[in-house]
Amino acid sequence: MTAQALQPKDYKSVVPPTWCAGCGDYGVLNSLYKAFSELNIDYNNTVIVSGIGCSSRFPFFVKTYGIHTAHGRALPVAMGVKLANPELRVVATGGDGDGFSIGGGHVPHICRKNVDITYIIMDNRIYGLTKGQVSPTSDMGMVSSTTPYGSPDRPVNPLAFCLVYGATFVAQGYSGNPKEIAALIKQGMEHKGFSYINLVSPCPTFNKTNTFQAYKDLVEPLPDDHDRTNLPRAVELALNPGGKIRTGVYFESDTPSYQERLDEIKSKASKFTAAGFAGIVDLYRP
Amino acid sequence: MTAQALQPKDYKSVVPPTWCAGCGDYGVLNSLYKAFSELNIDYNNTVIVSGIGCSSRFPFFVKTYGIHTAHGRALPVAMGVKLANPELRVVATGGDGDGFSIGGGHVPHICRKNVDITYIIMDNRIYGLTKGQVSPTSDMGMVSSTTPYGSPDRPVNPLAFCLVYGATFVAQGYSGNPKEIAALIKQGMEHKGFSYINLVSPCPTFNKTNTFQAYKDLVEPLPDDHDRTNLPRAVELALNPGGKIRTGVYFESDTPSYQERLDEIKSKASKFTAAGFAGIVDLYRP
Amino acid sequence: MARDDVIIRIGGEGGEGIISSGDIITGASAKAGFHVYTFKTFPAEIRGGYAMYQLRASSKQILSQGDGFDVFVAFNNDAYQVNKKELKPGTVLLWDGPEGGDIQPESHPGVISYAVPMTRIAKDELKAPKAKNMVALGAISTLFSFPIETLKENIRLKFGKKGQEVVDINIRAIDMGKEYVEKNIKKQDPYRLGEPQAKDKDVIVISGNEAVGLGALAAKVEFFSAYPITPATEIAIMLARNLPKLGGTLVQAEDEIASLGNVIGASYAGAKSMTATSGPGLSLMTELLGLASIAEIPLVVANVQRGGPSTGLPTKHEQSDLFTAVYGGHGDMSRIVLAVDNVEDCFHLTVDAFNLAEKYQIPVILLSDGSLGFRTEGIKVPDPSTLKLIDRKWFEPKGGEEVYKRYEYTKDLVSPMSKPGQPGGNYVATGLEHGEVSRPVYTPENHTRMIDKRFGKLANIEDEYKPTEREGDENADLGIISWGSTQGAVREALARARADGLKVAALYPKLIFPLPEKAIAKFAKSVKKVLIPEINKQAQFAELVRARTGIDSIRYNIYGGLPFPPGDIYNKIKEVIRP
Amino acid sequence: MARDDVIIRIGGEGGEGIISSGDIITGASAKAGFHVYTFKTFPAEIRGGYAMYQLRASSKQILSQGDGFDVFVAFNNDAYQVNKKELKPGTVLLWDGPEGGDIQPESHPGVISYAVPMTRIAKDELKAPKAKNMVALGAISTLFSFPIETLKENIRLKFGKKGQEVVDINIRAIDMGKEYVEKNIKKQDPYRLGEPQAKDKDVIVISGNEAVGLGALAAKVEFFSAYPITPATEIAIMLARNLPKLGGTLVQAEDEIASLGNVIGASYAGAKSMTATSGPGLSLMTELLGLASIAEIPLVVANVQRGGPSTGLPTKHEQSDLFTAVYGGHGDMSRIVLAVDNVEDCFHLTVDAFNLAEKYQIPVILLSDGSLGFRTEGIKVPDPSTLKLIDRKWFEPKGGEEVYKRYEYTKDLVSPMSKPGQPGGNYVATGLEHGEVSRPVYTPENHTRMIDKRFGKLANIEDEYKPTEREGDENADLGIISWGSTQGAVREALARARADGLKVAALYPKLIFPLPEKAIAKFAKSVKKVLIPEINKQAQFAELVRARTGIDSIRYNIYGGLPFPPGDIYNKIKEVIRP
Ligand SMILES: Cc1ncc(C[n+]2csc(CCOP(=O)(O)OP(=O)(O)O)c2C)c(N)n1
Ligand SMILES: Cc1ncc(C[n+]2csc(CCOP(=O)(O)OP(=O)(O)O)c2C)c(N)n1
Ligand code: SF4
Ligand code: SF4
Ligand SMILES: [Mg+2]
Ligand SMILES: [Mg+2]
Repeated sequence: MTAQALQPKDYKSVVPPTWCAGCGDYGVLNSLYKAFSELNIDYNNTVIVSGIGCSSRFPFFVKTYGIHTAHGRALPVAMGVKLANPELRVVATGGDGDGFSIGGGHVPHICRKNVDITYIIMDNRIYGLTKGQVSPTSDMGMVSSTTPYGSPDRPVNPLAFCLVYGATFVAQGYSGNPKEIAALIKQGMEHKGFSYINLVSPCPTFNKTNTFQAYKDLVEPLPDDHDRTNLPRAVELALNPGGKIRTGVYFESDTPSYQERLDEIKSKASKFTAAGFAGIVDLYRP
Repeated sequence: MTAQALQPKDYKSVVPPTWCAGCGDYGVLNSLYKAFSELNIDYNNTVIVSGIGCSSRFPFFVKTYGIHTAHGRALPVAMGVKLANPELRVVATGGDGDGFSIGGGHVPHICRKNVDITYIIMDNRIYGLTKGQVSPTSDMGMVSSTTPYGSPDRPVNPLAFCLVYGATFVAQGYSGNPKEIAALIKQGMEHKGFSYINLVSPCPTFNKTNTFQAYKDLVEPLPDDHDRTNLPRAVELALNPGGKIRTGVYFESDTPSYQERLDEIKSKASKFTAAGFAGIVDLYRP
Repeated sequence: MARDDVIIRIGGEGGEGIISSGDIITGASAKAGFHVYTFKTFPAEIRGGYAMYQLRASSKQILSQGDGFDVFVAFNNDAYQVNKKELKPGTVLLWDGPEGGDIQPESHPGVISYAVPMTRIAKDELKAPKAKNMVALGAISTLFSFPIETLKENIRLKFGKKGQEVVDINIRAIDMGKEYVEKNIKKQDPYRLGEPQAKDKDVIVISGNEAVGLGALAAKVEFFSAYPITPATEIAIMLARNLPKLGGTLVQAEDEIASLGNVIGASYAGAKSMTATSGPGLSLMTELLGLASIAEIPLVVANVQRGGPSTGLPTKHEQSDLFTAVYGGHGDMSRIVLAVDNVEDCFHLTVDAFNLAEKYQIPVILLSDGSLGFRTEGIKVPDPSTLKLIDRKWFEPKGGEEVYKRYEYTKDLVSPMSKPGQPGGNYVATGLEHGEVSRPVYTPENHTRMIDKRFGKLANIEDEYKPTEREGDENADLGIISWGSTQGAVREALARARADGLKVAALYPKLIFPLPEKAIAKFAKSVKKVLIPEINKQAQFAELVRARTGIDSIRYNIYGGLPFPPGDIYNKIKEVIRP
Repeated sequence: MARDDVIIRIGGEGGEGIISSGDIITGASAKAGFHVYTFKTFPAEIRGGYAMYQLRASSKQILSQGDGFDVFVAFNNDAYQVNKKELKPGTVLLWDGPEGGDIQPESHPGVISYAVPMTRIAKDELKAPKAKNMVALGAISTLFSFPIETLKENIRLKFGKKGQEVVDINIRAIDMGKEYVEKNIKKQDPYRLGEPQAKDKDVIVISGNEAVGLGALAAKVEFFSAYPITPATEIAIMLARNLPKLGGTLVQAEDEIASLGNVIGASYAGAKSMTATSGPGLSLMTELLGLASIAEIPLVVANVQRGGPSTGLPTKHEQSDLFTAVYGGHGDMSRIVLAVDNVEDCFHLTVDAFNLAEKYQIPVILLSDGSLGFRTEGIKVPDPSTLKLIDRKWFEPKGGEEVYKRYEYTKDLVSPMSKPGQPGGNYVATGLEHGEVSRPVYTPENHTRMIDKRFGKLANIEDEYKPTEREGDENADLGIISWGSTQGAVREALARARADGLKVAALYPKLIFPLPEKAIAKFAKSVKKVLIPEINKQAQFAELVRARTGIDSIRYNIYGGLPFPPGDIYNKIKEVIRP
């Protein structure tokens, strides 16, 4: 790694993004380049892990290591990477469907374990890659190819979920405000433990309701005096009073990361044997 | 069905419970018999669906219809039963592992859909059937066969989860207080939409920490003045201030059930064709 | 001599309206009485990447997508580059030029080249760059005698609700394509559609996926739950629109495991139930399929195969899920597997799938594939009154005090199933091994007996269901066994080979598992050699045939994400018979 | 004549200490220098239901659990009822009576019956009802010459940390069992262990599951993630205790999908990684196995088979996951499947599994089974210095500007893999079809080429790894091919049949897929007939053999949740050779 500071463009891979013109994910990608450069992150020492979806193509566009896994499985794979080599920086990226529909069962567990990775969701309230079906964050009543008479489901609330799951850093940003996103990604990357960043990122191709235009009047920053150590208050705000989309850091806490706890286990365990493998074999002598 | 009121014993099946002596699940089973008899529930018109685990053996012990599915899949199967025949009463039962580890991805979705079933979890903070490994509700530091040096995971909080998932009825009971459980099951069964009942139900065989003895001083009723329509407050209490285990109804709301929304869709859809199948075929005429 | 059988391939960038314009000209042609057969590929990305639509049309019957193309319509240089090596003498290159587009064709000796400046016309003259595809349709129709009036009629119908302006632009685009051709191009090729047959009122143009949905409706499906996945999503889309009209329930589940769980519950409750997915989803369903198998719960899983393994080639064609459909899942797990051959089959075999599921109380996997799922054909309007629907063997309580034996050992090994709600039929379905009364039983005798039941109930399926079709010569030098959508290419190759005087026969099994061993053995005996062409690496069907019957075959496998061209199979026939 | 080979079966209620007392006498016997071989079954419920522990011991070598039992120790009436039909003339019934217990034995002509009032002694004399099992051990040891002093030594070691009182009660219980026998029972049976061999210091007593864990540690596993499931949990338990001692990481994941996901990530990051599960978990892992296969990520999945399908018979034995191990998963998915034969094999094949995974960059499924997983044997202490460990072919950047080709087409088709952290080796692993540079590529040529690579890299595995073992006569009348833990019974039956003068041979393949076709064909040629005994309905291995080689076999299948008794195979051999 060169000692010189890296520019955002230095994080660009040779693969050009395959997203539609106007896709909100471009803003996220550029913000990530920016955040990485501001932290002068070593791209050789970073792994971006994703599932399947438009947003999950992310790793291909960044000059880091990466894994484009299966639909919904970004988090378990990302966790494996981090635990096998804690020196690596690990980021997981994906969509609302990938993260909170098929992958929804994994989120609580990485949160409660507090594995030190940053999870970035690009929430477009739609399944983009499969061409426009309702996603778990879609509004009730939304018309899509599989809900021609309107969706009968109430949307999930990823922010509130991650808060009660025990995530130790929870933030929200908006693709129309890439500077803030870059700042949030930076904070998330510097946070010790699991950080969740929910990004509102419109899909102009298949979601004609939740557009940049429509979000304009809905997005606002969290109150200035928001106390990011107050979990119940963070949940209350995440439950979305007044239908506003509030951006910023909802919650942050200083909690030992999973790695710290695993290290403790290893040091406890190592007291039980001095002889390594041979000592283990001895346990089975009759 | 006879017109005469049914007694608790009338709900007993011929299969004797296979649980260990002292298992908390006996209390739950008896409370359910009692609740059913007080509601004079028609056992021929009721289906109990479970996953796999000690607690998931439940359906075999009740004289209703039942499905003992695969590990973690009680909810999707229960939902299928209910939607295919809304006349049936459907109850899902299971353990903490079944519900919040392998099955955890299904809970948010049945909650947000508000499918009209009652979900009863017997939380013993351990995997009973597989002989004592930590479960998602186990305390951090718990020693079990797979965590000989203590569990590195913080526990999940099923109550808080279901609250932010949008469950429209959320309650907690304690196996040491079967009368209250019976009352909660009754209310859950009468609630329209998805009701979640978390039952603290010790496993004396494999969990030597969270015993009836240990719970004695921890369990207390929700404050008398608790407002069950206040979601943020319910979450706050579920987040367990002071380490107490509070029993009672945390939250209840009157929200259209999934069936009502599906019926709306059917009535909308039926406006589009008068001719039934033939009308659908006509859509494909070139 | 005029050629009344034209294969037109349109290639361009995903998002340029290739697919929608293809659908329009296909519909119009069918409406005018032509036979049509389409083939499409999309990029796996939403945007960027190569998209292709191929239409074969004729006034006579068509069996496959054909060999290569007769006419290639190049929308852009990428598409030209991908297809240029297939430009053979006698084929036509219709390209976006000479100005406005980005193509600079090389010289292709013997290829007939027509330049139509579609981009320029759409952009500069129409001020509607998106209408480029309609300019192309106008040119194509004019050059090869496609029914331009019906085309316009359909455009009016299709765009009507978007307003007169949109209709007008598109109609004008078509006319300008037509005029440009009439003024500037001298036809040098033989491709010209003949007189269409008397318009058959009873034709619909429908894709394989939609036909599966229609089949399910005809079979009276009551419950459907699925999770979107390419190339199966259209089954859900079709049913989302139509199932509620008939009172049924459709759920978009949180994942494939949940969708199969929903279906199991619904079927237990008494409803005819189904899900649809593709390879990755089928893999996720493996565990719950075992539950349905041991608990003897009828249900249908339509699996629309795509290129594998893993995410693989999500928008491409492959026949590589046979192994997992037949053998996937832990334990000795009984199931039925069917494979569809063509669009009409998609309808009928879906009906059969429900019938077999209900009859044998078992999960039925219906194997379709991406190219069949997406392609449209004109098929006869299905008449539901001619279909025989099989209902489950229901348990009717006799009112005594007897315990209900859900898994009673009956003569045909299918046990009467109780529908929840009725007194006297209470039972707990379970994935644990159970006795005749549905309770866990762990004795060796019981496990043996119950496994024998679950496989034994299928023992006569080959006789009870006519799962194969034979065509061709009686004592042939070569017999082809072809499963799934490779059939069309085989039929066409067979006809050509027999016209050449070669003695060839073919067998088309619709039932893949349990394998129709008697029919296959009989067929193999009746021919000198057996050839099994299929689109996968591992010769999955040929291996199954050898595993079940010991019959050896010549294997012919391709696996590039594309269907078989009939010419390749024809060549293989010749090569095998006269080496 | 004294019989120095005793099979003792202890049967009672789950929870009565059957299993723990069995483990104690087994350990003591091994420590004293005897050969031991155990077999256990548990009820699927925690409590209630029948539990059984069987110990075969001898001063000579033992190959299988044997036929039935020589001595049946009945703890209660249920157990007596289950086993009474196996009481044959010459066998011993040692039962809890004549007072205190609930057994009332019928008359069994020729059976030697000893009554020891274990319950009464424990309850009334010792005031420690739980010590019943120790009373039984005292009686057993006295009757059949088990090493009672070593037994006491081990009880002191085992219960020492529970306090002197507990030790004393248990020792007294043993003595009282001994005294009761000495005072009241006249030995009438021939079973008496001989002189143990000179104590071999290099023996450990270990279960199949623990041996898998030990093998993983010897192979230098660095990461393990699993979800508990019977009968595989003991692998995780063993590693949970020991892996952190060596600096490795163990995770209990939220489900099997997550555990395999963890393993994939860890292996990508460069760690030797593994998971362990049983059928239902393997089914859930199917999709992600495809990702590991296409992305060429080395990993090991130990699958401890149990009775299927679905939840099936979770605590029973079956060999019925072969089909899904070999064929499960959508698409053409390459993988390696190994099967373990005995406890020593569990150790060595786990090492092989890691070696093969790392060498070929592929997922390796190691098939074990419930009876092997639970049973303990005395095996030689493994010496890690004699093991050859294979490391991954790592990519070492040369420092140029070249793009790293993760899937480079090398001569052996295995491509150097880059470890994240190093400059110049950046790449994105993906489940999409990709080129040599790991980016999505959708062309037919590339897909064909990459599928060929993923299967082609295994083309020589049979030569590179010696995956079969042959024993028996050269030109035999019958050749048995036996996979997995059926081997022990086959070895013993073979020895008996050959002692009778029958000409029999056997082949034991450790590699199941890719099938060692050459060795099997050679073996089949060397014998007149082939017999394949296996514990499943569908003759899964025999079908695989016929699919891959065309070789027909006589099939011998049982599926009752129990392993083969060697006598049954011996009888089958006779029946086939001399019908
Ligand atoms: C097991 C499985 N099921 C379904 C799919 C199909 N699929 C691919 S992406 C996707 C949803 C994408 O939505 P989201 O995660 O919100 O990402 P987006 O495209 O909107 O960015 C689905 C359903 C799949 N690839 N694998
Ligand atoms: C797919 C799958 N994985 C694992 C198992 C093994 N298993 C059975 S029950 C169980 C956990 C039971 O714990 P819980 O749900 O808390 O129920 P309890 O026994 O404590 O009542 C596990 C891991 C299984 N049956 N299927
Ligand atoms: S479909 Fe939507 S989410 Fe996907 S690339 Fe296009 S705009 Fe973005
Ligand atoms: S093991 Fe625990 S949960 Fe299971 S039956 Fe026994 S006491 Fe109850
Ligand atoms: Mg999305
Ligand atoms: Mg539990």
